[in-house]
Amino acid sequence: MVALLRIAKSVVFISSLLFAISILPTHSVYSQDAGPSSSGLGSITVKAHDTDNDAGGSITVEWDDPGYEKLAGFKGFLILRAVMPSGGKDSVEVAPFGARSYDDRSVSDDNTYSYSVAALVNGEKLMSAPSMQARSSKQWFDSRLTWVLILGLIICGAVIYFIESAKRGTKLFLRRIAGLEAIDEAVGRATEMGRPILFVAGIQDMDDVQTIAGLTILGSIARTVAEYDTKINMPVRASLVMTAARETIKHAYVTAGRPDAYNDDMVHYVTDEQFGFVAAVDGIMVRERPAACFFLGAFFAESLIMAETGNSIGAIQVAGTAMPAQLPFFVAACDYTLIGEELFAASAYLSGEPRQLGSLKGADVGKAIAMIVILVGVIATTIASAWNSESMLWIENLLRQMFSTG
Amino acid sequence: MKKYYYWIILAALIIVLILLPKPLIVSPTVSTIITVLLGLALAGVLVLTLRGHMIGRRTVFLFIGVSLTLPFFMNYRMPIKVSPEVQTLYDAIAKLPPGSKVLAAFDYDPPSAPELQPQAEAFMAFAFKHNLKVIIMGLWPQGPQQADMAVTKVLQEPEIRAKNLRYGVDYVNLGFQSGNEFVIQRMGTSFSGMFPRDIYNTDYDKIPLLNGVENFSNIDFVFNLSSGQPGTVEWVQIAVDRYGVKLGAGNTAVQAPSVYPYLSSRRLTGLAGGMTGAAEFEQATKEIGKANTYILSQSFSHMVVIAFIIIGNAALFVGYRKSKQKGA
Amino acid sequence: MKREIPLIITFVAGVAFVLQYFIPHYPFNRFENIFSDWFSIVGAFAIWLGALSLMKLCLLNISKKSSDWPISLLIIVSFLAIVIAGAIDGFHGLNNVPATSFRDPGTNFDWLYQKVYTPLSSTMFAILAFFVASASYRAFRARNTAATLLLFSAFFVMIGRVPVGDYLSGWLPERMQLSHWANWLMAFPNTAGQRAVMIGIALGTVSTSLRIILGIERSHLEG
Amino acid sequence: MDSTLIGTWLAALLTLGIMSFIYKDNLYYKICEAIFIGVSAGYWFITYFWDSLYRIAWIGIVHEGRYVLLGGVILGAMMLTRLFGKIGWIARWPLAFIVGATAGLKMMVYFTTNAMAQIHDTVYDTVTAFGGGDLYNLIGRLVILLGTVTGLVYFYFSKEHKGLFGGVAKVGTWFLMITFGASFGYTVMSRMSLLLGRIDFLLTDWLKLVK
Repeated sequence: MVALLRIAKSVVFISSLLFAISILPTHSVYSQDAGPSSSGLGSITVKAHDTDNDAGGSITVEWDDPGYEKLAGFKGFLILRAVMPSGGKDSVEVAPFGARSYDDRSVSDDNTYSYSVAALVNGEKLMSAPSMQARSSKQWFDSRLTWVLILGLIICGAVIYFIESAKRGTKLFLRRIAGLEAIDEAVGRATEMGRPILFVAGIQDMDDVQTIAGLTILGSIARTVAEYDTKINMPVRASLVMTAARETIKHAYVTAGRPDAYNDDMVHYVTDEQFGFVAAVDGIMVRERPAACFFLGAFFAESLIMAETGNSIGAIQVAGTAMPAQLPFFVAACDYTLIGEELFAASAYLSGEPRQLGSLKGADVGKAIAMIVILVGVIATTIASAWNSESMLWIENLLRQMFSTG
Repeated sequence: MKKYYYWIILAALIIVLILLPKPLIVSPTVSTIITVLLGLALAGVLVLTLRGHMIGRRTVFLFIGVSLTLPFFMNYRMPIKVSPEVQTLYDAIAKLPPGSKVLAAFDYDPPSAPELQPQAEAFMAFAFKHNLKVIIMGLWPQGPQQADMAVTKVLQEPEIRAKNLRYGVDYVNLGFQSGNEFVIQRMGTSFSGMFPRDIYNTDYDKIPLLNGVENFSNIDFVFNLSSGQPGTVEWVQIAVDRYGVKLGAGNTAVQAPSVYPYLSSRRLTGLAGGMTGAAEFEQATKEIGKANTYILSQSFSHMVVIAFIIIGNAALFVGYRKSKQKGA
Repeated sequence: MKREIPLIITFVAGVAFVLQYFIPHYPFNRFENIFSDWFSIVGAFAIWLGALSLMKLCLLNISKKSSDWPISLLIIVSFLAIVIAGAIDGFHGLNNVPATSFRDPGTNFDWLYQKVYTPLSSTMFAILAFFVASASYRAFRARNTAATLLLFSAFFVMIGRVPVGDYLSGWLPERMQLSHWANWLMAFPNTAGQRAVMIGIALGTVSTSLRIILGIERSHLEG
Repeated sequence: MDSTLIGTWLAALLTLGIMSFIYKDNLYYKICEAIFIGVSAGYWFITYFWDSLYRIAWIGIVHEGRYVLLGGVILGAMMLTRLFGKIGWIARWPLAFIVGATAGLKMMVYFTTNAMAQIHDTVYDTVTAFGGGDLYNLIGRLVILLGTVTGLVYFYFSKEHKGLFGGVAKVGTWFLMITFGASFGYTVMSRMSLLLGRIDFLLTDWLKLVK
């Protein structure tokens, strides 16, 4: 793990290096005034340059309109391209009304091009002079994402810092989350009653972080289950989740020293169909009458069908999801609900591993930044607009620039 | 023996229903009487609850079933006021000049059809009547089939039939493509890369309507009907945020609240949410369809749910008073 | 080695997919597309595991003659019915010019889908209406401050979003009407709560993802 | 009897079967459930086969020469090693790849679109409201500001919810409750319409009682 962390650090270093390289100029803009054209309106000025922040194969053409668009009989601007040094002109596209720029995505990075724009008026082509030559290229960094990178590095850095310091033995304080004690309590009750536990890790596949969070909680629960020798039943909706869940439970049984008690059929695939899965889970609930139901992962409309059926059989229910739309149902129908981020935090809490807890502390830094930015942003703007304060205006603009993502 | 009673009653009920005269519509007077009876039954439940008899789930279920079914037989229409978010959606669509290319993304499946299908039909009818060119696609496998149903239904309207719309020229169905939000992502560079062929296996290049449609920059408006993920959230996050398209959406009522933040930050142009949104959208586009029929049943069932909430709280309140009296 | 290789794969894949977000240069710009293709191909292989697990449990029930073995048989029969229909329709479609899909209207597969799959799926979804009603009856009680707030905001939105709300409050000025209050609740306090949850989820995802990439969270990879 | 009529009857009987579950679990429901599980599992099985294995992998590799897709096929084949006890551990590799890629991908997407964009909108919205002067909007935006910040305080794990901090966190939970209530209230409506769709099918298409 130390090695991995070392690699992580070098990744951070390399990415900052990449960032530094990327803000160096990577392309030039050529432009040239065109000669006078036949209409009385003056000439169209055309600029062509490599399209920013892309994977190459695209040149951006920009032009201004001296007033052609207002003429009756104006049909549009025709964009013409010539391959340099000697190639003939071919027309690329008629730009839509009102457009003043066009991304030509049909170019090759190996050629140099020159563009001209013609106003189509009453069947006449009023040509501009050709632009200076341009060549498309690939960029190594999307400069629009500079602030994303910086903020991302700060937060990831905070997470890694706290993981490291927790590993070195620094004591970190974290408040309790209601509902986590309930998990052990629920497993205990199922053992007493001699009834099984039902676990549903959401209905998404492994390409959802919530499913993974659900599975890590499953790991902790399964350890208790293995120690108490309770039965666990886990229907799944996706085959990949089935494979991963089997690994998780098997590991828990091995850790608890009872590998012989593990059985692959504890986790079983039902169907990929959302409501077919629900029909089956409901059937399992009313027939097997589990004493405890866990719903931890990504849920959609089925959340309430399951939670209400569980409620009708009198099971203790613990739910957790990061789907904002489903939280109300779990809050209404379950005994304990892990709300949003608590689902992600729960697995770290349950593991009790200092490194895991450290990562939560890192995320808290992110929340602190969010709160400060929101408050400072609003206060700065208010002052800026009330007293025309230059420095506050500067803060406002900076924040706006930082947090705009597109 | 008692076990079979229910089945016999159910079978008898079905036979009676089959033999009933059709269509079965009751007069406004009878409708009023039925409504009053339903109200009385609820009052009865209230009295029972106040006396300390909590009613079971099944009674609640029965009331819901009855309150949803009865309005189907009533001949009555509710007046509807168009909300601002539906109005902005309508305005955005109505402002499009004839010939504009609209991408209609159908990201839902049959269970959500009651809410979204009326919107789909109203949208299609409006688009066809105003000569908008519609490009249909789906991120959900069943989406394009739902679109097909809506198109087939709308094409039978006399005004639209008279237009002699042609597939491939006035509308096209690109079908379903798997890959969730990645599909939107990839469409940002190339539609044809993601949809090399339409739903009838015709090559992208051979479809006249798609001539010159390379990516989002050739699309004037995107209308997304969504009931979950992938859906409106992904369209906002990728198509709007990264490619700057203009997006309007029709959502199920469940999905709508999570989309509201985007509406208030103006990344989403207009939203029709749930059955009310559908009825309002029908009203705005003047394409009155099923949603306006459903809304009466909907209102009835709402009243029943609200009545049950009031009953539940009355019981709680009485319980407090009793426990206080005991304490004193 | 059995334990380290998966962790290294996770780490490399994770870092590569973080980097690709910032790098438009080839081949990073292709990563997302490749991942989506690979993921659906792996899914297509994995579903064999799932289907076999389902069949195994059903066959086990039948061979043990457990009480509901005919139900298990019914699962196998309906599974095979639609698989065979889809396979035949699909291969048949390949020979047509131009090729048709197994799910085109008119195929047997489509008939099963329309007449069996759809009504079952829609109805299962629809019985949620009953559960919503019984959940509200039980859960919306003004037991404490939090529950009272939940109750009130639900009440306003419910009544404000149906035409009846307009009847009840139609005599008030527009800004005071129930539908207006419902819209206000949805647009402001609702947005606020959603945002707090969303920002929290985002940061939770970041820290969980980092734990996964760094190999701290790995229970799904150890068996 | 034509196939449409049989289909409608079949659909109606299956609909009633599933609905019978709300009364209680019974044989009729069990039969419908079994058909549902079998048909839907088969549906996805065959859909994966044609859409992923055939349309993406086979056409992609054999007809279009996109050999990069072979990587997916290899990972998929590794999944299947699960079936052969001894070398089953190889199946962890594709799992490790998918989990790692998901973590990297989702981390950035959530960070930008959920965290950064929402922070930006909160600041920006409040700012425009101050400029606007509309009291209704202004109060609303201030509510958003208050709710977002107090809500975040609730999710803050590093400090015990006591004293002033605890009070602020409490206000945060109130906002969460109002949000949940509003979502719930909004949802009740949607759920009713789903059932409406089924009742409409039974009354209109099957019994033909209403038009």
